[in-house]
Amino acid sequence: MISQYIVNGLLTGGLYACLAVGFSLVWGVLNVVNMLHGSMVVLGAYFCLYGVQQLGLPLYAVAPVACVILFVFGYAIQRGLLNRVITQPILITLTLTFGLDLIVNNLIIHVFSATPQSLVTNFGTIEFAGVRVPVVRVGGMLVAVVLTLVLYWLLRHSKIGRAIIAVRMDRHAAALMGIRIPHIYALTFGIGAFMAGAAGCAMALIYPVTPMMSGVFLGKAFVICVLGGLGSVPGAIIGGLVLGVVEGLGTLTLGQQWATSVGFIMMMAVIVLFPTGIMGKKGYE
Amino acid sequence: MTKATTPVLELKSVSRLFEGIRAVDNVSLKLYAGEIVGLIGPNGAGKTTLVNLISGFLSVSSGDVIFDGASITHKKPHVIAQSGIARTFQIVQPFAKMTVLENVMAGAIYAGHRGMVQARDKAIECLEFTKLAHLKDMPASELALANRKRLELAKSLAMNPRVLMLDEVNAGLNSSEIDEAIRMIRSIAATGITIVVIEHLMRVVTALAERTVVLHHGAVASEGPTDEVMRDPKVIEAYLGNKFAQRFAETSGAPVARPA
Amino acid sequence: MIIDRAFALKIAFGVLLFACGAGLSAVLDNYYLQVGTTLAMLCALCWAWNIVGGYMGYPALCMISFFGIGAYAGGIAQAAGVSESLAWLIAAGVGALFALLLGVPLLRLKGHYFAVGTIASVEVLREVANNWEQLTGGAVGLNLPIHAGSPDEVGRFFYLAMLGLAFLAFLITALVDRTKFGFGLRCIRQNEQAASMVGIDVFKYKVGAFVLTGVLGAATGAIYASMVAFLEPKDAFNLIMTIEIPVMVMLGGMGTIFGPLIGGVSYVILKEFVWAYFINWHSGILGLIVVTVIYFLPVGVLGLTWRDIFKKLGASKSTRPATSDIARSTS
Amino acid sequence: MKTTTSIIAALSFAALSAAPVLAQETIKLGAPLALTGPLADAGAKSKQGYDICVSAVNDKGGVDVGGKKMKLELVEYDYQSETNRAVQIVQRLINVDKVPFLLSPYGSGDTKATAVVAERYGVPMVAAAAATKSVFDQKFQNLFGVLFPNDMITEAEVAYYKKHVPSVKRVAVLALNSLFPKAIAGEMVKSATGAGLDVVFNTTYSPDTSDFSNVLTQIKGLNPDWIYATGYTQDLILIRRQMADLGLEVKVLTMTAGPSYPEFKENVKSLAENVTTNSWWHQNANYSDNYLFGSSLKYNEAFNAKFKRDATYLEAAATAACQTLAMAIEEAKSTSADAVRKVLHEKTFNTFYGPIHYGQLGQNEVNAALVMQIQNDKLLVLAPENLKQGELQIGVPKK
Repeated sequence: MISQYIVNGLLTGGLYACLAVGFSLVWGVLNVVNMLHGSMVVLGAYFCLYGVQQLGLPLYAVAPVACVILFVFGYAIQRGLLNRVITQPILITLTLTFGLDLIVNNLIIHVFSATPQSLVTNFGTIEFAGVRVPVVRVGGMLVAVVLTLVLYWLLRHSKIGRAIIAVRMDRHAAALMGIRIPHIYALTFGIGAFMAGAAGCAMALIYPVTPMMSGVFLGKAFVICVLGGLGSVPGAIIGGLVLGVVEGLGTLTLGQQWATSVGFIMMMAVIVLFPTGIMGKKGYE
Repeated sequence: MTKATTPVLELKSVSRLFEGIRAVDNVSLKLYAGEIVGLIGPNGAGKTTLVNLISGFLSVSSGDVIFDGASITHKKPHVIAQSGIARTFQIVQPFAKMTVLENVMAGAIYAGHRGMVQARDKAIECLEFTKLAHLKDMPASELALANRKRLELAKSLAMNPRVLMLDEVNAGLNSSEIDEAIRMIRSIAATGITIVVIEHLMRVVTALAERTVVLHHGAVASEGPTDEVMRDPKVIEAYLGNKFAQRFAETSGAPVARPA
Repeated sequence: MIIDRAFALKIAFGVLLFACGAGLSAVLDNYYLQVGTTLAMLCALCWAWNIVGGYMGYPALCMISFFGIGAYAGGIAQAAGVSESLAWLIAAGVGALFALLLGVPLLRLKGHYFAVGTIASVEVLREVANNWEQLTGGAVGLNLPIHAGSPDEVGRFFYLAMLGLAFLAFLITALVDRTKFGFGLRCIRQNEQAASMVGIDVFKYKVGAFVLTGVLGAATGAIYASMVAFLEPKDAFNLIMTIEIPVMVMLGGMGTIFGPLIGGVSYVILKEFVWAYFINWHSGILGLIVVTVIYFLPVGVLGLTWRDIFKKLGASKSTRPATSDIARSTS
Repeated sequence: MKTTTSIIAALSFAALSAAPVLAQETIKLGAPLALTGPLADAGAKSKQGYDICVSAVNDKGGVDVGGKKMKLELVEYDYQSETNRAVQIVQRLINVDKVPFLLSPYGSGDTKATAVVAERYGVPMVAAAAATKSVFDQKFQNLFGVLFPNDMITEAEVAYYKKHVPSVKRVAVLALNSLFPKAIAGEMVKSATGAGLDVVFNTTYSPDTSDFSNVLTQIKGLNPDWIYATGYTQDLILIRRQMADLGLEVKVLTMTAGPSYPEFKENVKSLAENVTTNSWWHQNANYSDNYLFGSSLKYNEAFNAKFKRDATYLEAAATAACQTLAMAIEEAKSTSADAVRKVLHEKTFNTFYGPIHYGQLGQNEVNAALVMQIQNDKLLVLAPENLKQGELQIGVPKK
């Protein structure tokens, strides 16, 4: 039975990782806690739902378009709004994204309504050594993890990726080396939004989506980001999987009613016990 | 100024390690009331680290710091500041959005142990001394560099210090500003405050310090009356490297470190 | 404490305002008393937050943790038979203790980590309240003894109680504004290292401010609990409010005596207005208000000068942050 | 002073105060509604229920108060799903709008919080969406609840399954940690234990739960015959899907109140088959109503004509809450609170919703619990016997 719990945890964790990676990247590189992230995930989910259910297009065609729309949306938000206040105290950026979240979420409710919606698919389940694994979840998780890994590779090996990493390490030096910081910021935010869109599409396959879920998604992203380290892509994967498994074990030992709090308690413990970062990395500020 | 027999501040074999590197290596020093001591050394010699250790911003790895007969080795910075050790920062750190007067008041209140009203009077006094009184209502962030340096001085002065450590308080100033600063520092010392001048500018050190300590690779390379220290070949070597030391010896006949 | 003319005038104005508020209780009908009570409650919370958030400059997002802890502490005490006024005192004490317990670990953190830690406290506490049934009644809620008396008496009583607390918060703010303690908080906001260099016990001051905020927040919660006589976790630990309070203070001006009042009142008016005319869009429009506040009033109504407005207009032309700004933000 | 007051009042609540000045001849019913916020969906449904009652009463000329016809008027405000706000609005309704009667906000928690105010002022308040006994345990004289207590529902259900599926022995209960679901789950455990069933699992889940695979794995290990789950519709959808994912099979799967809503079927498709639910009302349980609509079916027709969909128990209860008030006023021949309160406590109202008797405790005591099941995409009444539309299908589809 315990193996089933671990598998459940890993499957959920893979989705969590995809959910958090964009959030983490934005936090790490821009030093912005993006309260809008949850709504961007929900937006991605609704774009997919709309494309598949209303326009009758196949998911594999709709999902990339949804991600690209979100990328453009994210780039525009950062370039047009956030860049102007990026040097302000963090309360400002945090509240600003919170305000944007209220706006976007309200728009989503208006356009897509508050009724739960989801893509109903039936790909069946695989059973292996007594452990049941629904195919759709494996698919969702694989897509999420593969995308995250692709992002990781791009950050390491593409010119823009290296510029993003340079900015994350030292904005001042990066600016002196001729990197266009505002553009890089906007790109990073765009990538964060892109990943949020991808996570949203995966969510639409698995969860009945409502606009109200944005808060839950945001909460998970917070926890994972702190667990895995700011701006760290592999950290997001590890953090996501850890959270998935810990929530599962929390259910088993403490009861389901504590399952979501376990993550928050763990996060508070981590920031208190490792004030210089769990990976020993400096700069919790 | 007669030197008291007991030092105000004494360092006993103070060391500080950074990831295995000895940034400050077994430094012992005695400072007496009212004297001006120069602390010099090439970049990375550990001068600022030493100041940070004394003022409690960094903790000492081994050794002991004695102030006024009591150990302050592992005391917190604010306790050390309150007990009478003031310092300025190499890169000035004013309370940027507060006025000049408020900045100096901050020094007078907490380390100077004053109420708000007395602190204001003291602060104005210090501002007059440092010739900043006319700028007292300006936000600190809008001051020019020379005035910011003076503000640091005024703030430290308001703390009623017994030991004042000035970390490159003259860097970036022009010649007449430096002359002004030298005059101020001298008159501060005349009130009985022990001053440690951390400087790159030899001219300031020779003009101010009776005694100079040279740090090199975190350790004391030389110590003594300033003019003697300046002639010490070890010092010139530490500062300028071998080649320069030789050239100095060739050109001037006597190895004297001139103001750079 | 430096008392100059401007300050004396401010205090006199404040006292007059509160006196008028108290006088109004004689003529207002019950509904407006209720509105007044809510306003006083929000202003008390704003003043409380302003100590940590405004004067000290820490992005504390746990105002509702204090509020909820106070509500439950007072509620549980009252349900156990303790008298109302004693329950409020107990709640304030519990608030202080909780602020201490939360502050000691969290105040070592800076920036986002502090913000995230404080916001997580709201989530955790709500779940604790939800699950610790023996103590809090869990999701089923907690019944408090209902304050006896005619509706008019009760309405006036809670209005005056909340107003009194807001007045206390106002006086504390005035003190903080003018004393060594508050001066130290302002220094900490500017530069913690320099603050400790001038002899400020930074950590003690930070914890002290946090506790002060906690006490006021918890007392507010306790009065609220007695007033509604029924507590639910989702009501006591309302996540939106924990962000709304800072927005209100920002709107009025952080780190000022009257900022919380102006911000609280104008935010409530704005909210009522939006809510009445744009029911279906109200949260979106509130978001728009938040965004507008941040763009146009980053120093609040009280911090606004004409020079700032012109500066703002000039600055908004270039969207690119200057390298020097970026360097400043990293240092 | 007086002018200052009104200026401040006008300033801060300009918009609110814009409510029209009313003619003397109307009876105002105050209704705090959750039109926005998390309860917006339910709030909108309540509003539709009230609206159809008010328009139906007014269409027949109004309420006959001792020979004088008076029209009903709904005075409504959005309380944004926030308790504090609901309390404030009830204050406003009583003091500013001077409503003589109140309809309660949605849900047990908000009803309870506002009932304190209604009690203080002695204004009768009828609750359309509070079934939890703890709401009524404060012995308030002015609070009345249309929904009969949760335990009547659970008792009826347990009795029904015990009779029709005697092999059901082991019950697992999973409820959202919130006032109503938790309360009904508690009653379910009591009823099941009382009937000699074995409650092998009983836990709550937190409102932010995003995954049920672990708790369902736990349940699967206990091998129950009957799973009872209650919570938000989206949670129930996810639970149903994850049950299929994990291959969790049971004889009976009961969910409250998800299957009553169309979105449940839309989001689980074929997995909705054979899911049972319980309900306070369904149009197919056809009661006759001499006062307003004629019968339950006719009520649903009227509702359908107006809102283009079927009514659920939520709207019906809202309508019934309003209707009993009108009937009580007519019976009392007066709009005085005391007279109407007395009638509300004593009379049995025969409505399309079924008979309603508030009694001294204030909560409807007439048990008309329905057991229902989704069969071939339709929600059928299984019990009580006289309303039966189909036979229980045992077992739920695997995928």
